[in-house]
Amino acid sequence: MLELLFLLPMIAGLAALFLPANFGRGLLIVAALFHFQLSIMAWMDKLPIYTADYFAKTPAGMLVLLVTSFIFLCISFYAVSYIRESKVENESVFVGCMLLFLGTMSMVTIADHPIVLWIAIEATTLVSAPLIFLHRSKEALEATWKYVLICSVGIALALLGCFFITLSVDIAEIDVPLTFSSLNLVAAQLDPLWLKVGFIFIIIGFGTKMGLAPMHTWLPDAHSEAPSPASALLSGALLNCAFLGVYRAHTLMHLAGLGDFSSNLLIGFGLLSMFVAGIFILRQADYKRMLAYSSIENMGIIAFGVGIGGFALYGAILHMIHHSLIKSSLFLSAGNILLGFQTKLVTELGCLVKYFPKTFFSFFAGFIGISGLPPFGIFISELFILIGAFQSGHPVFAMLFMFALLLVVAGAAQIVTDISFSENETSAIRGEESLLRTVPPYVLLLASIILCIWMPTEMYDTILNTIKTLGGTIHG
Amino acid sequence: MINLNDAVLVIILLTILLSLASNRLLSLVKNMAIQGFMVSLIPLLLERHSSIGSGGLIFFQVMILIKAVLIPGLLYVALKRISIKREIEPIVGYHASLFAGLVIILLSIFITDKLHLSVPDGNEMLLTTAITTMSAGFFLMMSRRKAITQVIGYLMLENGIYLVGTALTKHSHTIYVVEFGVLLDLLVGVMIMGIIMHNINHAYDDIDTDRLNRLKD
Amino acid sequence: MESILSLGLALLAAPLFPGIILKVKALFVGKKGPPLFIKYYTFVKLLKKGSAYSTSTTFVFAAGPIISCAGAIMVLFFFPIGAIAPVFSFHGDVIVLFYILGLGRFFTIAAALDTASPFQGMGAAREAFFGTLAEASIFAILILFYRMNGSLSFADYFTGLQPISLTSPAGSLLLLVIVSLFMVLLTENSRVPVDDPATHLELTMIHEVMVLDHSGPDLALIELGSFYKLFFYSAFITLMLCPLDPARGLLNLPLFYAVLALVYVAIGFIESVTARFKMRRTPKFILTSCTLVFFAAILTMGFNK
Amino acid sequence: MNIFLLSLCLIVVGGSLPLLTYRRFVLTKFLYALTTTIGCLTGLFALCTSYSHLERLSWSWSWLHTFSLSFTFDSLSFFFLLPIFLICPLAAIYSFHYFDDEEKSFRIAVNLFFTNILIASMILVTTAGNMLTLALVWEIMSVSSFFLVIYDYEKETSRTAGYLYFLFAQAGALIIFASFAVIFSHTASFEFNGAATLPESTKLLVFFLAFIGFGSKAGVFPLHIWLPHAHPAAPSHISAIMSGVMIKMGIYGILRIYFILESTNLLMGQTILVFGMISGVLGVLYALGKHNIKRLLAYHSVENIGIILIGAGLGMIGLSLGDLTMAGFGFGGCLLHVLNHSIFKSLLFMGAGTVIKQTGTAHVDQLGGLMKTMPTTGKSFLVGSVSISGLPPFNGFISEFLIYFAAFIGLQYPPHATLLLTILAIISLAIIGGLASFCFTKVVGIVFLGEPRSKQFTKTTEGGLAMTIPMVILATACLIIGIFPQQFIALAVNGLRDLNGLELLDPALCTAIGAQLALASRLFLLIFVVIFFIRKVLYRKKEITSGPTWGCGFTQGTTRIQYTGTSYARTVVSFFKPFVMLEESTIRLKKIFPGQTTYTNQVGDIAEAGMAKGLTGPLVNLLGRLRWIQHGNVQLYIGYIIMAIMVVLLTLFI
Repeated sequence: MLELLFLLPMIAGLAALFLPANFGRGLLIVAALFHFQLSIMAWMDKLPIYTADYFAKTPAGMLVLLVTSFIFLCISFYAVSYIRESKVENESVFVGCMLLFLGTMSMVTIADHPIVLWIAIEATTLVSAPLIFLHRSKEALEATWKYVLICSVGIALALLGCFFITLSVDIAEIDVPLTFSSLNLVAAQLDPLWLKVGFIFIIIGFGTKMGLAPMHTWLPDAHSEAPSPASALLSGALLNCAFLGVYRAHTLMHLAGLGDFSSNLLIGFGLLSMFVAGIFILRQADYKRMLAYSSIENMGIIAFGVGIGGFALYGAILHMIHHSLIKSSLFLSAGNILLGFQTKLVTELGCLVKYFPKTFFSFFAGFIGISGLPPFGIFISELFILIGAFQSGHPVFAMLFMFALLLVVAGAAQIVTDISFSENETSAIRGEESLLRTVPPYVLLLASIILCIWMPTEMYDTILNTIKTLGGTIHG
Repeated sequence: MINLNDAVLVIILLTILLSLASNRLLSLVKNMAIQGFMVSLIPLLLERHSSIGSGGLIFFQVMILIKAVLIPGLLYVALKRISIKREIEPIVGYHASLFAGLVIILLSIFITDKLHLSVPDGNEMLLTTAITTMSAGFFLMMSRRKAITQVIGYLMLENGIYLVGTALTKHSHTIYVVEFGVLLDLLVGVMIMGIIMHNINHAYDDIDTDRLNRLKD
Repeated sequence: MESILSLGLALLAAPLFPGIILKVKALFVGKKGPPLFIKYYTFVKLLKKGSAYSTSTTFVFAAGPIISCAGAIMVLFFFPIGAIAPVFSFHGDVIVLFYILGLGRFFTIAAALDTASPFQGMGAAREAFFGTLAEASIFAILILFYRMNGSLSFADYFTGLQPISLTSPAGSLLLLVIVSLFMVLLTENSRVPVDDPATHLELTMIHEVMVLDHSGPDLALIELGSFYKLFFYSAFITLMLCPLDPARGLLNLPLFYAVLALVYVAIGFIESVTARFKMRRTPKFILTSCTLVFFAAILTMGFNK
Repeated sequence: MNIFLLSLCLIVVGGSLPLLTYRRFVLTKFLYALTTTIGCLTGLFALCTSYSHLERLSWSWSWLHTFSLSFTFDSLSFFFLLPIFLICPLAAIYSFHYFDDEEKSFRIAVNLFFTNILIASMILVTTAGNMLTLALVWEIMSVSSFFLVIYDYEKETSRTAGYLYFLFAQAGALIIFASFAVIFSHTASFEFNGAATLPESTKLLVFFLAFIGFGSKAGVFPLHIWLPHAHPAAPSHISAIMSGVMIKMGIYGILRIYFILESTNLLMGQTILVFGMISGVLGVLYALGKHNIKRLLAYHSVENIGIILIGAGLGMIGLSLGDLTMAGFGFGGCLLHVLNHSIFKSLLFMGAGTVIKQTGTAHVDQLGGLMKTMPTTGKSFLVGSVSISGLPPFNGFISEFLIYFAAFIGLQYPPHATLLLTILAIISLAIIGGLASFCFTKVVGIVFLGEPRSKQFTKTTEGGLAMTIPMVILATACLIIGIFPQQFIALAVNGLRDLNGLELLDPALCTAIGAQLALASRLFLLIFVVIFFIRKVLYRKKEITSGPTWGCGFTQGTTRIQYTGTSYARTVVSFFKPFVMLEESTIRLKKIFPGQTTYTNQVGDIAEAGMAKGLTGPLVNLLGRLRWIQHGNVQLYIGYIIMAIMVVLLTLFI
């Protein structure tokens, strides 16, 4: 049954909370493997749904699910090694929350009822908060507080948005089950005003979680203070889930004939996020924060692409997948750097290429990937978004988009070259580069390369199905 | 005969004004308990909800339990542990806050009026209260320094949203399982906030959010 | 055959004319002056001598004189001396020839730098700078000529259907060109007022200082090259001043050489009545020539069509 | 076609081999040089054999289900493949002795790997059959060359260079993508052949976007800023490839876009011409003022790109005016100069590399007298210098001549703007030529001639055989093209065969001039040889003595008394002052018996300074001010959320 996707990791997570630490590590990997298998099965239509009122299998959700599951699998291996080396006190809490986190995220991907979706997204906030607080430093405490408070406030607004959408159903006096899939069918009859208001609150609400500016403020703090495996999950998987919420609402708006309104909002927030990210990536002193801002930028790109629609929509979906893979790889590499040098400040480290060549390789390759260069997939997705922007008659937006991209690349390139090559006197604490910590980033990057060269037909069809509802196309 | 419904709403508005004016954290928590209780009562008093099944009754009991007892209780415990009694030096002073509260109420009435929306049964008063509650929640969060006041602000926001939900939507959509999930999230949320607050107090000997100012660019 | 004859005559006669300059200058200061054939005498004297080479130099030092002399000779192969069809000619040869002269300059400069002498370096820098500016003037002249008769070879300029001369339709513009070309002549051949080899102060010389270290036959080659170069520029001016009918063949030569001698006299005159410019003024001098021609070239925009 | 693929495979494999065998250092280098050379020669062979039936050469793969990666050949790609296949193997051989630090063997292996990726991607760029393919291989080219630039990453300058290069490559690529996007938005296809149907104004937009994008790679002023940083930073044979071949890909892109647009708008040609003139003159001016030999050469690349663009611009103007002869000469000269520049510029970079490697310094004013200790390098460098100065009888002259010719033909057309531009083109070509020979007399004269300016350079030795042989080959090539110009002009004109609008061009019109040029070159050589022998005869039985240079009365001159490159170039540089930011520092002489004095100058690049002052500086400043957004206060953050709601709601109700 499809519900197993979230039940299994949740049960495993609850169990891990009470099991001795040593069991937890094994459980983490086993659960991750099982979950990946379940995701594959879900893709192969082997899992029937029992609670169709609340859950459904949608192409967009399936994509996010697969990516999440794959990333989690890679991270789980990394996490085991990470726990061992960074002396986590509360190991069972860590493992348990990781699994619960996976469970809630899986729940997001298959949720069909707006409020269930809301519950799941709010739940991700709550179960990931302990992850951020894992190292119990003052900074971590502050980051957690901001994360929980701002995300909760934001998401509360999304709940309001869900109520407004319900109201629009009521006013139109239609009697359908309150699920996205059934609402989509009657979208044209819904009350447009309340739908718009609802969308506004949903994009602000889920946008907070997704990291759209100006609601992004928690993100750099949380992503940089969290332990690296958790950062990787936050950036690579959680943001997508929040995006899924916005995406669902946008689909509804599109079908209701209000696509222009929601598109403009998405474009606006997308560009704003990209610029805000650009401001802070330039001359950023902390490389994990740099990565966090880069996530904001990429979420902006995705929002922009979805807003543009058409050809760019295909690009945006591709971008979501590749960004998850590459960004989580980057955060894992950043974790390796942190373990090796014990500092997050760019000025205090250097010559990564000499001290940790393997980490350097994955980190630099990730940077190349995130900057939109081949052979990584972001190259193609950004190209398509750009083309889409021109095609849909938004040359000004396209120019702004290009400018923002450049701004971010300029900032990131500076930091990455500094970390990788600049000579540094304060010599490093030479940790070992353990295999378990270096391989997962490679695997993630490799996945992006492979997807850029060869995409499985099933995935291609799913992407096409995803964008079809929004009028996306890949034929100009 | 007094419209029971309106009376409850007036009480809610009163609690809002009280919490804006109060500097004692303990009385704030008590206020929240009253507000939670009243908010939970509203759906029962609405006419169109008259035909509530047994599932519904149980749900409302649980709701009152969580909103009026468990959450304030949690806050109370947290407050006892951190042994801080009053909010000193808020960002916006108490008299100003009270005044702001009145302005918020006026604005809410104005917005409700302006929207001239087809709220079912003409429950404008309910909508006004809801908007006021939400706005006041935001106001509390922005104008106070203590972490616990911000949690209370968040709860107030949540109460307001809940009022909107009950005020505006038809009951037929309300599936208790779903709403129960929302409540559960709220509860766990407050619990986690309480734990973090405890840790903040532990780390800084205070729960002043001004101290939480290290992470910035 | 006529072409080869006239070329041979020119090759032989070229060293004669600088003698005229010396004579004119001497007459101006009231002296008798050296014999007209003085340049031949010195040439032969130089050929008889041996050479002393600096230990700093390499093969480049020896290559400089050869290349600059070969370049100057090459130009005469293509030049219609006395409006007699040259030995070789093709559309575009002017560009080649001025670049060949440039090659000569390149190697002269390189040879100068090869000696490791500070003065030669200084002279080389000036030569290169002024040469560049003069090149711009020359190409401006070529533009003007192309606008006037659509050709790019010396032969066509003076022996074609529409020869360029003061009497041609746009001839008035040629006055500007003649002045300008005369200025270029003075620059390129290191005459007063641009350069004065006779000052005997190395700091103020341009061309002369560059060849200080050459001696014997090498110096003879340099001298020979400079005779031909001067001959070429003067002949260029001569043909503009006095149009000759190509059909008359060798009969043109007396008139041609007579006018040519006048050009040399003019050089001698200028050299006698002016002093050398300050080094700073020289670029302005050359730029003036460039501006003149450029102005003329712009004026042709009105003339055609 | 199969042979062609084979060569591509060989190149990639040859590049990957070092990654496996880097522990056996010499073997690695040997294998690498061998496979790369064989690979390139195979490619050359494939080119030669398929020369007559190019149209059959094309293949494509489906990519990501809907798109296709296609590669096709036409005469233009054929011509641009030539320099790749000619220069790259020589650079590979050169690297055999250039890389001799065994401790860095892995880094060298990585460098070799990316070199071959660069070669392969350049081959693919020239053959890319649609826009998507071009975008992809273009980016691969940028990435691989980026790694080559930061080879010496320990040096701050290398990192800065790499950073700048990366930024410019990215910006350029984005703008190129934008131009593709504009095409795509009209034709809904990535194929090149639909672009001709665009409306005229859109064509202009596409062309200008593409010009900016490709131009930044080519190093067009003012987008050349990365170039003088990147070339000195990279190893010398990499500079040779980058400057000799890679920046030509920018030219290729501009030409390709121009020809697929099939536009006859005069504005395009005029723009290209103007930028060509600016790049040419300013490039050579800045080169004059530079003291680092590789940076100087890099600015000469800007200059030569200027010349190439002047050719291309004249060709475009010719095409717009319907004058095929002018177009033929313009484009022909442009293409031939592409080939010529790749030959002499890589020769010069290799020469500079040898000098730097053997002496350890790149500063012109510290060197001197190397001709005696490094004769082969010196002579090849001399040949390269004469060629790059555009002097006969070497190759640079031939292409410049064609461009002159095109410009002169352009003189007869009435539109005043065009006429004025062609006049200016001729004048600037003349000035460029003059200044270039000025600059190279400086390099040759100061570095190779005279006496060593420092004792330590008296005992330098010639570089290894693998370094000298490529230079000799290239020097010979310079001369061969100069003496046999017909064949090469024909080759260049043939490169235009398949281009839209030039099908009717009669090659004989342009190639006829080749015979004349050949005559001129050979005549000159003949006169030279004759005089040479006469001189030999004259010196027979003569007394030849040797001694120190006559010091004009100074008797105790040291070698430091020689003129330096700085002072040599000073007058010219200060002559062009507003365009050249000359910063001088000197100690004025005050007393009657003055003590020691010094003079140094720095020549600033107005584009670089302008960008820093007008764009990046204010931008960074502004962005810095905006950083307070992330203030750290939760209250403020919540305020942002409220603000966002209010603003968005307002947009709804207004």
